[in-house]
Amino acid sequence: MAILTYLEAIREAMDQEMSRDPRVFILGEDVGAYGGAFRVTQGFLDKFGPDRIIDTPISETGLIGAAIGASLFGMRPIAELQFIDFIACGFNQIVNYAAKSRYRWGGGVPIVIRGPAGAGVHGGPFHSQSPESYFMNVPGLKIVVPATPVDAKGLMLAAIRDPDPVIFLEHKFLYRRLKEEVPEGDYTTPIGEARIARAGDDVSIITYGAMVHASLEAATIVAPEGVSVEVLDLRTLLPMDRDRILQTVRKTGRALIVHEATKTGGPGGEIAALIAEHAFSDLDAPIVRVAPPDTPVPYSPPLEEFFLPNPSKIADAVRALAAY
Amino acid sequence: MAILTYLEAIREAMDQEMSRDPRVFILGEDVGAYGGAFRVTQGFLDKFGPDRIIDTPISETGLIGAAIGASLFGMRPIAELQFIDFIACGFNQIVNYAAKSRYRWGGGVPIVIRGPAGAGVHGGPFHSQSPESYFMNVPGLKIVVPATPVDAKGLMLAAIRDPDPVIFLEHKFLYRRLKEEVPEGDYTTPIGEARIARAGDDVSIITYGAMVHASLEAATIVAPEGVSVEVLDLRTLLPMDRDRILQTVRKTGRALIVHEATKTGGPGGEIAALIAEHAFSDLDAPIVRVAPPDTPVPYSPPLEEFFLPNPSKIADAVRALAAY
Amino acid sequence: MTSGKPPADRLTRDQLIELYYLLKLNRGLEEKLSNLYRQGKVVGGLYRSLGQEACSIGSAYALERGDIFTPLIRNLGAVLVRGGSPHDIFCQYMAKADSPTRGRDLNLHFGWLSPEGSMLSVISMLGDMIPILTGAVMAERMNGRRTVALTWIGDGGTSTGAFHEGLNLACVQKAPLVLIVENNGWAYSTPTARQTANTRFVDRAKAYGCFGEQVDGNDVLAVYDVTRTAIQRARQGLGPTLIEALTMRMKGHAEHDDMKYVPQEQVIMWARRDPIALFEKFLLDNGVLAGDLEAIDARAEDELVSELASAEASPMPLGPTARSDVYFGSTADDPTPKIVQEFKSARGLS
Amino acid sequence: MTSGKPPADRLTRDQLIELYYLLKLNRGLEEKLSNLYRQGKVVGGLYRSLGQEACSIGSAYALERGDIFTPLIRNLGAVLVRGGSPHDIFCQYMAKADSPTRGRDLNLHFGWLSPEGSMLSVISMLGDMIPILTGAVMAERMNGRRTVALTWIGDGGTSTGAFHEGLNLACVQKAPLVLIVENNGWAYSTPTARQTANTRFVDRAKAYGCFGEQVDGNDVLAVYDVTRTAIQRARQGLGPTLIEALTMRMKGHAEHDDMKYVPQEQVIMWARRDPIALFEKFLLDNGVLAGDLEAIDARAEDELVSELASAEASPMPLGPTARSDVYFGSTADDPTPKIVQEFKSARGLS
Ligand SMILES: Cc1ncc(C[n+]2csc(CCOP(=O)(O)OP(=O)(O)O)c2C)c(N)n1
Ligand SMILES: Cc1ncc(C[n+]2csc(CCOP(=O)(O)OP(=O)(O)O)c2C)c(N)n1
Ligand SMILES: [Mg+2]
Ligand SMILES: [Mg+2]
Repeated sequence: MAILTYLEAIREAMDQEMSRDPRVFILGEDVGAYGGAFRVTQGFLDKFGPDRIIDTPISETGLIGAAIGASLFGMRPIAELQFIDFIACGFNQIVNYAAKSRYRWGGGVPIVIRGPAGAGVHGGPFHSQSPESYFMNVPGLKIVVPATPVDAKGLMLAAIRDPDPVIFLEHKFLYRRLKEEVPEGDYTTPIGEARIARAGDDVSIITYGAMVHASLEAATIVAPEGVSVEVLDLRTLLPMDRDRILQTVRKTGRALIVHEATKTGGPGGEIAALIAEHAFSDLDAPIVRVAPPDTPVPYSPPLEEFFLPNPSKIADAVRALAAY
Repeated sequence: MAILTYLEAIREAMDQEMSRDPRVFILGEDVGAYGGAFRVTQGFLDKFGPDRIIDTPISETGLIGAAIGASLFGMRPIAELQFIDFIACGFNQIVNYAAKSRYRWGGGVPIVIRGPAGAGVHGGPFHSQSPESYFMNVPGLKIVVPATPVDAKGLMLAAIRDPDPVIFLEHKFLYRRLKEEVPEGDYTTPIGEARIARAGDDVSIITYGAMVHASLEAATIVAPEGVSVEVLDLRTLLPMDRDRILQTVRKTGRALIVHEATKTGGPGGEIAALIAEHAFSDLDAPIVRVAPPDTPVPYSPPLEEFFLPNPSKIADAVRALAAY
Repeated sequence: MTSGKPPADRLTRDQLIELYYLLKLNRGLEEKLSNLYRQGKVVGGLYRSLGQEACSIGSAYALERGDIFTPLIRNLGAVLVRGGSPHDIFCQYMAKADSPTRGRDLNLHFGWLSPEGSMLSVISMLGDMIPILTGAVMAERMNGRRTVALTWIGDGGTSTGAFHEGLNLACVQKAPLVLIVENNGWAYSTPTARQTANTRFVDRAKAYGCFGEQVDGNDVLAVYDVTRTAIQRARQGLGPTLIEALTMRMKGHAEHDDMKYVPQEQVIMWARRDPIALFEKFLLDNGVLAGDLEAIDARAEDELVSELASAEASPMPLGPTARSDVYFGSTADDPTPKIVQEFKSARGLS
Repeated sequence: MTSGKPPADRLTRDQLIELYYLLKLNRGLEEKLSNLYRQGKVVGGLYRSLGQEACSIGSAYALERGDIFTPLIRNLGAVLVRGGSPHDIFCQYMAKADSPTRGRDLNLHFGWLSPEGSMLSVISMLGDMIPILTGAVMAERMNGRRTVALTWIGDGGTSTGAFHEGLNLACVQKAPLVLIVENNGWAYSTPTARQTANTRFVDRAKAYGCFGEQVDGNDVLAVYDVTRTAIQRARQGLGPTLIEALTMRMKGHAEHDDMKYVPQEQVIMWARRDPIALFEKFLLDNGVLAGDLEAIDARAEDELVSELASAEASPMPLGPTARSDVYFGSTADDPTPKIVQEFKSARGLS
């Protein structure tokens, strides 16, 4: 096993799958000669050639549309968005064509739409977004949010092989900050399966993406205080792993939801609703959400820090829940 | 007071406000000579002239962008979308410019984006959508969902006068099916205030739009069985009237959420989360959602009927909750 | 830009007759749909291509085995040319269980994928099919196939961002795409002069760096010629062609629309240029046909009658079928709350 | 299409010197930003307009009182021309509390609304400002004002749907909009030849039915002339002009980018055509200036030094300010869960 960063794990997954499966190709802005704004596809142009590593015009509707069309003819396109924020410019193709095609007429759309998401790097309102909520109410889509290099690779391999459209949200804060041993070979992390990142008995934290790490830190902070925290890393938002969410809440009776999307209307609502319907009698405390305030993502470091959840904010909520 | 349909009430509100306030103008596809696909702006071209009733090219990004620009220069534009489903084509302008402008640099964007939403008329997957969830996690936007002619007029007047961008979802099923006495004069229905459509003690139904009427019917169905239902018509989804939601749930201890948006990731999640955090100790039963299955809106009448919530499905949920 | 002997000269007598048959089938089918609409049997709106049939039939007739196309709402004729059955179209409009979409989507919103040639299902959002078809033929090219894609866009649809992004991408990729701008003068109630400041849509070709042609959209052979040439160029790898077909929408936007907003003279002028009448005259003048038109009309009518009969016999779909196939091989969960299911089973209710 | 005596001939000596001063101020400011970037004081990326300064300054200089503009990331010079202060720009790049956006947004993502003339804040999504500015001047026209709007778009940005929908709308509305396509050969690492099949962007004008001009983007007076003429036409109600300004991006896309992908010859060729050197030569050849350039340079340097000093002295914003003004006059709720607030106050914690 090699030590890979989160970014390298994504690169390795695409590299291995492109080597294995000639149907896979990548299109996006500056993915070729430049290797992508974050260098995720570095070296791909030389290795796979311009027919499989396609620099497109600045046209999110165009390139996502092209990915859809190619997928209907047997290909497995990966559409890179330079920043995930630009997904808003191709929104219509995703929600109205890709998501509904199989249901309407049987045309399956096995595409991956991937790009750097999330805040913490002072990118400002248009380079820091968490767009998952745009798509949570769109049947036909899958949304994947890896938190670790191992899952980033396994989920990317699963996403490319998935018969349906997958939105793959890469957290740019983790790209180079997170390293771990990643199996060299071929493996997939099943889409739709959450993972217990830390086992515990008193409080369940249900989270995903970069917030998994903040939650794990919070768990470490409160452990000496005698509070045992279980951290559930959802890994997939759509479809959501209801069973594991309910399992951990039934076990602890206390649910804390943490996400980087702003609080109102964020994915936490769906999670809370699942719990409040299906684990109601197991709850010993209110369901609590820790999430940013309802504002755009501000740019200046002190503002962004104030905006984002962090271990101490999460630890506070854990303490309050445990004491409830 | 005159008897007006839901559609006539919207028309009257825009007519009165355009007569009162020269800053108000309408732009959209076929809003002029044709008076809009649903004839909501019928007669406006003759009355207000082509400078204030502007037929645009088929360009949702263009016309919503133009509305934004005009609003920054003192106007109060109303952008009509021929069907709300096409809002996906102007999505980026809404979430990235309109919603964030005031916060970023102080440029307020007082626009109304309105159009026919909702199912029940066999419009198929692209003329029946409930797009509210796209925007529930976008700070800076307001989302209004009138259920009655009186509120349709009052909320339209409030929306036009609101200093911030308002997405005004008109339910096309109600356009001509719903009539009531509507005050002739000038009045506003405050954005952000829910309304008790029916008072009751045993179960709270929290809903909006066309589902308000299905819920009221359900309440009538179960009344003879001795179940007293309170129906809360949210009227606004963003900002949400948390106080009234919590009030009714604290009163009945039983919460049923009903919406026409599909279940997973729909606005019901946010409502459930609010209740599960703030009214936890008042709950006597699980929080339940009645909503369509997670599919596109199917076209054929039997399929659409199967898809949509209706009074009997809602009544069943009320009975189950009451008996819990 | 077409040069030399026009392709239509190479059409056999049988092919000319087939074209005539298809034009009649197209119009006859739509007339039957209008009747069904009046009888309230059409679920939703009905969009006619009256007066524009040549744009769809002349162009689609130039496609070859394996080629891809996507019809817009007024390209019903193209569906017939490419082997779509009147039965399927009737079923779509009546939302029947036997419709290709099993009642899930309406009118021409269906399609098929086949080595013989594919029809990609359109969606309502105008312009979106242009990048999608571009990707489709890029994929075919990657797989060493010389497949060409054909689609249409209205004068109004050219104003969409998807039109621009799609055509620009197709041109820079030299994708084998043929795009027909069907300029019928109106977008719903909006005349082309309020749609764009330059209503000569063929002028767009130069901006994008592709071939451009303008053609009389009511002359089925001219449409065939120009499309055929564009398809051959595309297949040779020379890139897209934008064809502006000049025609007129002779009915309202949809059946409910009386199009009061259209000047009478415009309608009268174009009525004199009905594409079927023009082609009939051509066939008679050139001795391709003599008195045997009625026989062909009768054949079309017979086909339509039997196809309609079987379509009318089709049942409506069953509600519960609405939950399948949102994702591959899966069925959406029953949204009925768990406590309702428990409550009912406890009381022995279903 | 400009005719007769070019407007630049009517520029006074003081105006020519002011143009020179602004060019120097623009370049000097960016050089200071590069230093700050190397010192790690710039928060986020730094985007230079080195070699393109004339495109921004020559064009913005043609605007008049009350006119509207939106600079893109490389139009820093236009901000200076229209009265934006180096202090504000330094503060934006350093994410300071005194920046116009109070640290909420970055670099040139700010603006102001004033009867003197407005700058609308750009957003990152390319193309979006074109429909927005179209609406802005439509509003001004409704209010009887002859305000003109000016903005820029890169060669890459022309591929966006927003560019198309916005320009088409502006043209059909005959809106007083002047759009400069700043063709600097590259969109990040993508050459124009992979951006579009026709890299002569001025050819787009005809497609949209507006005026079109091509200009040497490194000749500040030529840019002024063509923009001035376009603005006058727009003000007379003759509609938009698309101006293609030919120039070259002499640095990477952003400071981190070594632009290895750019052929050396291209850089060398354009280095000989530096817009400031060219204008300096013009001023000297025409006796507008003699040896007094240093004095002007010094004046620019002095201004920048003091503006930078005050910007560096500005504090960073305080976290809690981040919650205000999402909606008019309101502050976003504190997201801290209620039970946390209760828990803390119960224990006397803050
Ligand atoms: C993006 C988008 N916006 C709005 C509509 C609603 N709409 C349906 S058809 C139509 C007019 C289309 O006119 P045109 O493109 O000229 O085609 P024609 O009807 O003349 O064949 C409009 C506005 C749509 N389908 N797609
Ligand atoms: C809609 C959209 N997609 C992608 C991006 C990311 N992006 C930022 S700048 C840039 C290149 C812009 O090139 P060009 O328009 O030529 O402007 P230049 O940088 O050359 O001044 C890209 C792709 C963006 N800003 N907007
Ligand atoms: Mg048309
Ligand atoms: Mg460029």
